[in-house]
Amino acid sequence: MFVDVTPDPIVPEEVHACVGDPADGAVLLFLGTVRDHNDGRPVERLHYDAYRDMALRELRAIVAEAATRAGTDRIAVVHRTGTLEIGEVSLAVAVSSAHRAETFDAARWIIEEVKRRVPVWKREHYTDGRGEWLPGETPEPAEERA
Amino acid sequence: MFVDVTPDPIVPEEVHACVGDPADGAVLLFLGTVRDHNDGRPVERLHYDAYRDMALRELRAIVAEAATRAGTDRIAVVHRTGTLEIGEVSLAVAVSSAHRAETFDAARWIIEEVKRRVPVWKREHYTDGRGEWLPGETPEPAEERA
Amino acid sequence: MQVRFLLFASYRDLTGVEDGGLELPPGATAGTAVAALRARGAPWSALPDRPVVAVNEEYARLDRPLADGDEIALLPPVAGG
Amino acid sequence: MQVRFLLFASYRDLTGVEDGGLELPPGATAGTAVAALRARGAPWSALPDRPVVAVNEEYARLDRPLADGDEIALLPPVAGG
Repeated sequence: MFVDVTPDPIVPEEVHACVGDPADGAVLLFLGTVRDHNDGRPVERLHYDAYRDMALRELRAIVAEAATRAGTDRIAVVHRTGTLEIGEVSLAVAVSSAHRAETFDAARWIIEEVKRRVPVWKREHYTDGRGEWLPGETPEPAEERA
Repeated sequence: MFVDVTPDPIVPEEVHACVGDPADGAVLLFLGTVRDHNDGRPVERLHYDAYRDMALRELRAIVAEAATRAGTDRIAVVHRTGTLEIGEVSLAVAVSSAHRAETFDAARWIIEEVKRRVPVWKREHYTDGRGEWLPGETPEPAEERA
Repeated sequence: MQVRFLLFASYRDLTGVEDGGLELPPGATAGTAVAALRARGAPWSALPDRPVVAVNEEYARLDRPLADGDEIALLPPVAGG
Repeated sequence: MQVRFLLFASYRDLTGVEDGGLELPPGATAGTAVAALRARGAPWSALPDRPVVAVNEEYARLDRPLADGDEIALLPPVAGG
């Protein structure tokens, strides 16, 4: 299991290389990338802010829970911070396991949890020079979650 | 859109490089790999046989249908043939699109369809020197499908 | 008419043959071609009497009429991925 | 007691401040810390009165008691991925 929150560009092959095992029949690599538009508005670049130490804690907790659910510890998640241009990778998730169903389910679940509770914020910068923090999710303390 | 059925080793980065677009916020790469066991039996290697020309036709049809369903033409599928050692990639599927949900759904659907109707056969070779063709799916003519 | 047949995987192992020509009467269907191959005696008779077939690289029903020059493939259950 | 506060994203933009120290009375909770920050007047008073908070890097309720040396972060709605 590997997690990171980093201002350095994400190299997909490196995240991918964190997973895989002779017992695994399925490997999945997901990349979230910066789109050139959002809600019909042209986007110039994104800026990600993070509470890094807490984000690492939350990522570790998410990956540990995904590992229990999916029955595999071959999981890697990296979130980028700082300023990203169009096409750059903001999030990379790699999972490998014996069968494809659990690999897909784990990767999807991880992505939803990252969006739901990892303390990261996204500011969109538009081609007209303006920018704004995007609306997000309101996490609850662990003891109040389902 | 790109499809291939090839005896050459699949290079994941090359399949991945077939997809992606400034309009895309999600990129998914799935790899099917040769496991060292199946149904509790240790596996030494796999051999894939294919009706290559027909397999290419079916892959093209699957990818075209996935493109319509998912609203993206950034899709690549490559199936390996011949003898594969443990850990080698038998199937690579890459999809990119605006949003993650359609990217995941398209990749999963493509994999199920590949297994259901692409004329490829898999022979497992066990560590005891024996081997056998694996049971598979019985495809129906297109006009009789749902 | 003359058609070409193809065998794959376990069917190829069974017969030791990958492909060949087949002379069929006018009006022959895919099923006629399968019956003609099975009529060659052992080991051909061990081919299933209603296998999955493809005609010219498309899955077809056994009542699909054949034409001169067609390619008919007998396909064991597929197991890609 | 003395605690440390952290602000992120829009809250940081609002106040122009990333972090700082805060002197609180005994028995203070996370909510006490938020109220103390909002009591600094504009622009601090524009911070929400019930923001999401984390104490020592874990999400916490506003009635969470604080201890000397704790780190309390005020977190705008998160938007990672």
